[in-house]
Amino acid sequence: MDSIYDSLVEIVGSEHVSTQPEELYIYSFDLGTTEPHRPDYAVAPRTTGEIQQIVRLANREKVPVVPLGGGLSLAGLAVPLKGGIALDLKRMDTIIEVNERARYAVVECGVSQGQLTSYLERRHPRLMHSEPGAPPQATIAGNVAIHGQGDLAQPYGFNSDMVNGLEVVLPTGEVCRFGSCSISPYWYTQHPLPDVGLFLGWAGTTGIITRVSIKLFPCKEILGAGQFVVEDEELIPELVHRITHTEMAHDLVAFSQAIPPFSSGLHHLTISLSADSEKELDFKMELIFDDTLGEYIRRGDGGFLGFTRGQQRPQVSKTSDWRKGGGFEYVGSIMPVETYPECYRRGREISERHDIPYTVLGRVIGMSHAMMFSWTYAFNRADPETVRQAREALHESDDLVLELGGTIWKPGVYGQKLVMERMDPNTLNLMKKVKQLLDPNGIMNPGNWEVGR
Amino acid sequence: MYELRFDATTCLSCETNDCLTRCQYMDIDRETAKAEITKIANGEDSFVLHDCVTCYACEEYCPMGNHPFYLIVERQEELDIPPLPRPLIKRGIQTGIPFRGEPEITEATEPALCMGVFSDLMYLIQGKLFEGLSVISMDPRKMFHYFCQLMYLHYARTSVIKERLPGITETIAKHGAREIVFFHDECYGTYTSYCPAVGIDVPFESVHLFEYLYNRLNELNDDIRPLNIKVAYQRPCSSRLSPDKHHFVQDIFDLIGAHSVEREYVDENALCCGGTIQGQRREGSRLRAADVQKRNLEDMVNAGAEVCVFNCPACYNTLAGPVSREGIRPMYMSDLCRLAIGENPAGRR
Amino acid sequence: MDVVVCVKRVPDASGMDALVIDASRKDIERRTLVAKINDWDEYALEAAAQLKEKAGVSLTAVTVGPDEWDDVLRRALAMGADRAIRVDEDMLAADCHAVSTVLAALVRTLPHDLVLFGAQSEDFGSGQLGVMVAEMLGIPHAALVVSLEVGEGSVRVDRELEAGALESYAIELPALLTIQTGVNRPRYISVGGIRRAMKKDLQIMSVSELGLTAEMLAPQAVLERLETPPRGKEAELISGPPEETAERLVGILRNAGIL
Amino acid sequence: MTLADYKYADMIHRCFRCGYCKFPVNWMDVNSCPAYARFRMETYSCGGRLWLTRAWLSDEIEWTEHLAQILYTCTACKNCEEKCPLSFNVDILNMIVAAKAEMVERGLVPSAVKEFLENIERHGNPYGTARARRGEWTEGSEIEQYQGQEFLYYVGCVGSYDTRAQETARTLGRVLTRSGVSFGVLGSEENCDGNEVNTLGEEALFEMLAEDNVRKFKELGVTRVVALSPHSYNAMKNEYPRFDGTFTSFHYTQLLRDLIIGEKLDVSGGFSASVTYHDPCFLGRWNGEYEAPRRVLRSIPGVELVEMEKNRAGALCCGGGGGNFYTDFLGGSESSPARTRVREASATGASVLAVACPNCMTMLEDAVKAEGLEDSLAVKDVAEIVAAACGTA
Amino acid sequence: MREILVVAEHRKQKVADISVQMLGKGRQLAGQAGADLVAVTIGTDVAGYARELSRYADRVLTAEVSGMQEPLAEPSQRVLSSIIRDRKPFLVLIGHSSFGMDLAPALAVELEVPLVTDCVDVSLEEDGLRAVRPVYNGKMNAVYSFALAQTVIVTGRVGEFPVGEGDRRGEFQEVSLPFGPLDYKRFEGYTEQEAAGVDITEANVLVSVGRGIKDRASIELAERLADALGGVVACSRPVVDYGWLPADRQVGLSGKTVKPKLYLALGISGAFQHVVGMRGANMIVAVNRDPGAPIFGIADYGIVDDILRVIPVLTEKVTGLRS
Repeated sequence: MDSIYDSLVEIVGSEHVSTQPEELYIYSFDLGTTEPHRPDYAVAPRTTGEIQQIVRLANREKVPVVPLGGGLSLAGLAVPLKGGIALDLKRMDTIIEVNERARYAVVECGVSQGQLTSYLERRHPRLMHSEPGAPPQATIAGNVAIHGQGDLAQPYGFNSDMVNGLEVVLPTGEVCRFGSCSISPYWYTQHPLPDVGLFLGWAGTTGIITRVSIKLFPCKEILGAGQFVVEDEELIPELVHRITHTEMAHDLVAFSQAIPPFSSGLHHLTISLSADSEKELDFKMELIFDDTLGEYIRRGDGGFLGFTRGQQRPQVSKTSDWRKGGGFEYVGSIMPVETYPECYRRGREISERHDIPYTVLGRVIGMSHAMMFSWTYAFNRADPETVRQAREALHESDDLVLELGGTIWKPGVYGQKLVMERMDPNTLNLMKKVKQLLDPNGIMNPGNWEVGR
Repeated sequence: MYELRFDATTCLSCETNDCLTRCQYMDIDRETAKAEITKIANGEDSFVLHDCVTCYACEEYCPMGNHPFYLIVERQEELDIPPLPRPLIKRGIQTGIPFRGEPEITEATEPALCMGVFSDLMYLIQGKLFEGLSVISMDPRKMFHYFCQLMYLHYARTSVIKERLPGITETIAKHGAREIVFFHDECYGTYTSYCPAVGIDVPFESVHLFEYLYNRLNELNDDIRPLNIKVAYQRPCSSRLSPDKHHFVQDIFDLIGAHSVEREYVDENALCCGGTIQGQRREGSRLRAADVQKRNLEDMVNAGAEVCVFNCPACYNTLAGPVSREGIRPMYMSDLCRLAIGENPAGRR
Repeated sequence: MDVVVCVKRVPDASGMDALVIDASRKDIERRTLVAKINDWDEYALEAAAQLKEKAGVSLTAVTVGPDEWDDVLRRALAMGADRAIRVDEDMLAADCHAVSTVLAALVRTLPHDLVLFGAQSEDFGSGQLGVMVAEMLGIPHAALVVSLEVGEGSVRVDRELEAGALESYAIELPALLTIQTGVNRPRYISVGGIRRAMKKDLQIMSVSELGLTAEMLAPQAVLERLETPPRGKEAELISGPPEETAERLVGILRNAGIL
Repeated sequence: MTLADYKYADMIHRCFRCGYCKFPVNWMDVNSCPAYARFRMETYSCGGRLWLTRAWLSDEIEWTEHLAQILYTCTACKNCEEKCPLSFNVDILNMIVAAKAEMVERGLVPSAVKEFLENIERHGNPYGTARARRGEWTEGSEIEQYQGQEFLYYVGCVGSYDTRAQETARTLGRVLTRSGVSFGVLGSEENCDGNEVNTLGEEALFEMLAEDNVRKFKELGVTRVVALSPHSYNAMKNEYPRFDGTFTSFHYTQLLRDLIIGEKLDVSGGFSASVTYHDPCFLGRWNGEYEAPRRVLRSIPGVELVEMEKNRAGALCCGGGGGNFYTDFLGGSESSPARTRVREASATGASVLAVACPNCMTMLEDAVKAEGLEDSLAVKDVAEIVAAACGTA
Repeated sequence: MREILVVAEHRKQKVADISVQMLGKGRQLAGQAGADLVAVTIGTDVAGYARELSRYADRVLTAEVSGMQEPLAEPSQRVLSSIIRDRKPFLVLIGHSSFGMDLAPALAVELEVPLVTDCVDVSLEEDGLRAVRPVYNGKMNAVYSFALAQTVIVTGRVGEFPVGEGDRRGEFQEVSLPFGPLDYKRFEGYTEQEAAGVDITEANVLVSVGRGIKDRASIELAERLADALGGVVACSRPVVDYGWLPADRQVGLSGKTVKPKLYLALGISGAFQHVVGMRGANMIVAVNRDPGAPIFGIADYGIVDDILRVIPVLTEKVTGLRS
């Protein structure tokens, strides 16, 4: 019998380890265009202690470990490119603490966005977290590990900027805590200790985040969104700049897509507002839709589509099904807002060249400091040709991001290479040292961020 | 090409010029009214073309059976005086483009009900009231093949209507029903008022939903338990195209023991839901719409309405929220009727 | 290669607490019981079906019994038999020797490289039939086979002995094997499968067609009667919901010093 | 069969595996898919099953007993259908059942399923107990054989053979008698309703059972059936019409509701306890009946009805559907759905967990014991609570 | 002088228990009938067996066959048929072992004599010979009777017959072989079961599961109970047939014989093939849905219920007690 298997059974119990073809098959895919790679083991631990033992075992046996939460990154970041142990963290799903006064939540790494949202709704209605536009099974920890952003990005920035503290199992098996939690029972800030944040953005190549403290924000009585439509993409940066200047929105997203037809060639700005009273809402509405956007309306350049109350739950994008094919993948990028028009035009070209209905979206991060711009490409899982088209389109978009002076968000292997090629060699060298220091045997999610050894 | 049948001379002989004098959004005396409508008829510019909120009402006010509203919007298009900003017009026009394949033409039995562009409201047509109806346009993905297009009056794009409508009537006719009940009275208005007005021929008989409901309720008389609730009716703009059927609202209320409250903005004086107004290009449109809604709501509240009854899904989407915040329950007419015969209203999805 | 599998129809007694002896006193009351294919025969059939899936095998299922026995043959057909033959003779009262005589006579008329039987039957469980038929056909046999591997002109088998020991043989074909349970996992036969099998050819023969006479079929071992066995000391029954029964059992184990 | 001939060939690949299918309606956690909650591997979510089915039918993976087991852990509870945001959600469960059907056709089902189906074919019940003994549950009660009464009281396999469910069956009989309903039972003439057989993918066997029941009901002139089990109710209401079953079917909670409203049943005796109600999948999600049982419970003086956080369309399945009350693929762990469910029930502080399905009854009562909650939480059927309230307990 | 013939079987260089049991029965009947008890041993180096047999039989016939360390049916059949033909014993006793089942039916056909297999009783009545065998899995007994005129072959069930004194000195007689080597059936070898991890014969407590466990996954339930009781899990044949547990966990005729302090038979009907392997246990507790299951005939305590219901509760109770 396989001794690694036996040890894994020892650690997590036979029900939570599998070497059966069915589990290996399922864990060899993510939902995007990445070629499948079979893990040798699928393991679902329940505790940090179990994860430590697994990581130590993996070091002894030189077996890769590929952590995954929701497994929804789409970019192949949770696909075991070099086999090894697919580590499904979703059993670690305890919400450990919500501090109402200091506005933070401490959660285990398997806690999903949907779980925290509904938990706050039911137990702390005056608090909310920044929920990304992903299906609700996406995890909090997975999201910060790839510098995700959510629906509070406009005022507060990246979700990874909202991290107050981390507990991490290092590739060598030690557990480390970062931020106030390393010296105090409070998980309320990551500062002002010497900065050793080596885990965000590394897509699980430097360790396994087991606990996160994430900032929570005021949740007001009334949530809703107004929509503003323009035809001329050149207007978007200017509009974003003016709307952010009001400091009234809590989410600001511009999108354009070929399907459904109404949105084709138009740019919808979704402006989310929240208020505790009708008075506050009226004030904010007037400030934005009349005082700021009124002139565009009079000129006939922009139209107000009305304000809808209630918060839209992120839904799995119907985009995934446009080709009746259950598949889509997007290139996300972090861009200067002023590049929106170019991003849109070039993205549209790429889509049309590959015969895919175009879908682009820009979510503002901070006070117009940046935007997450995405090019989404649907494909039909049952039709390899469309998968290939999408993969090409994705690569072209990766190239485009760098050409336009942006940075790729959660790049897949192809994008990672582009980034590392461009990166200032000293920085790259430092990354290499960090990686070697933390992960001497290179067991953590190998194939990703391979800075060379 | 289809030509609007409008006779300017009748306006000159008109003694009331109700079309503009009764307008609830513009304050116009008889002389000005006569002058302006004549200008419009002659294809000249007029402040009316700029200030019109496209509420359809003048179509009903006109005592001469002329088509002042259709005329106004045709002129707005000709003289490029769009009531809405360009992106909204483009968006609107693109909305009507079918994009999920051809509809499956099912053999419809008599009588048939056409959902038009509201296939995702199928849940509303449940229960005894609708038993035995064969339904046209059940599939939300195909519904734009049944879109009556009349919405484009608000967009001053009758050209689009005239271009698309013949194909739409054809598609509906393919189902082979002679008599068709229309879920939305905008469709009803399209086939009974607009088509004749511009000379598009309609190969089927149209039945107004309320007339149908009224007759069904009579058949189901034994099941009716009087509701004894105070109701206010939100009359949609499209209903201005079928004033002759408007009485069924009251007839149904009487039948099911719903008491319509004393209101200012009722029947011919009904107020627009504001949905169109808020997006219009004219300065202050959003606040104007808000003001119209405010007046409308206060009127319902003061009159002591418990339920606000809707016909048009667009009105419902705009006003359901606000009215319920005022403690008034929003309800489609069909749901109200189902409640009266002891069924559970499908409510809001 | 031609494979013949011999199957039997037996009453399913599992659903009843107690069996009742019928008027003849030589059998049990069967009317209250449903019939099924003999467990061991199902394993034999599965073994044959699997051979068929591997190599070019023509599979024939046979049985001896009255017409309601057709259902086990239908089942065999659904499991992959190409043809099925029933010798139309009620032999419930007969002994193994008589039944073997009929089966041997039948198999003689068929091409047969490999003949498979279940090692025994669920009802009478004599475990004689297969080996007797082999002797009558004058071909080699192996009883209680737990694994078989057909090679060129021969078959390699393991026979089950006591205490988990095995005995291995290489046997020249034609040969007869009686199959022990566990040699494989018999597949599920869907009702749809059985319906489709209705279309397949099911042949009926009489003993006389096989040239057999009454005296040839006279029993050698005469069953005198059935009787209900004296049961040993009955267990002390603990009754009640799991709660109580478990509680009491724990008590008993405690007193016995096991806990 | 290859993927090409598979009924849902043009659809099954459209599952994106977004994971909605695992969630309860309020997303409070990820344990509303019973199989996923039990095993917590992606393979056991609806999406996992769909992808595996496709892989199997297109020969990317081979059949194994494990694969079969993964499919057969699906309890057909329809939570996934409730949650799946995509347009084909109405078919995701059918896709699983069709895959099971293919396994049945190839004879490749887990031994427990084989036994289950063979027992039903031979004995008309999954337990393999003789048909002759199906009527034994009525012994010592006044319940009559059906002979043209207004209602046929159809009990189903679990109510007929399971000792605990038999009590419920008798109790309901007493309640119906008490309220003057004219009804009778088929006793040993009753046959399995086939609902589970259908969800297990044995279509032909289901047809056989449905046709047999319809024929029998017609011969006896049955016009109205009241079913003890939502599973029977579901089969008869939604499937039997295909076989020309024209009678009307009720679940007994619907009948009790009408009896109470019509004042034919006096529950003024009351039942003082705080009660939480567990929605059976085949009454709730399958047939949209969430209110009748609650209405019944609320009408009983002294009953304080408290809801579990997962209720109605979001209710967690007891884990007994799709034959699992017998095959028990989900058993043997504290994350077995039944045990999770009773923990949720006990979290409400209720002292009684009310059920309206014999399968749920057996599953949850066993779970209460396994969780050691006997002293704080009693599992009672709605019929039993009503019986107590009208003094026929 | 009339004779009763006992066919001896040998395993692992000793005479098999069942053969000694057959001799025991044979002796008793021989006494009644005033007949001689003759034992036959066939194989390679049978002298040793013959000595052992001579303690019970009046006469021991030895047939030395080369290359037959283990008893093989077909060579034995050839020897026996010729012996029986010329000695015409009125009764031939063979153990109902794997060897016996492979041999007896063929022998009976070759000799055209009646055969009754798997008997639990054989007796002499004035009108002839009476043999009793269980049918319907032990729920019924079938009674056969024969005139003493002819030869009757009976195979006897293991453990059902008393072992005799073994105080005799029977004479020996060699038999000449009527045949050459067999060509159509090649004996290739004999495999002992390889010893595996858990030795169930060593355990004090055995939690033994049968068909009633329904599913591989449920084996885990039994394992938890076993852990709680400080025992190990064993099983009956079907569980091995389904591949839910390895063969070395099987109790019974074709498996292991065990004598634990406690034998918990869960969902085991109690077929004799199983019972012979466990009836030596100090205490037997049976849980089974079927009140008519034979297992209740040999258990000390019984619970009529579905084991999947009982096991978890029992486990909780026991664990509760332990902690």
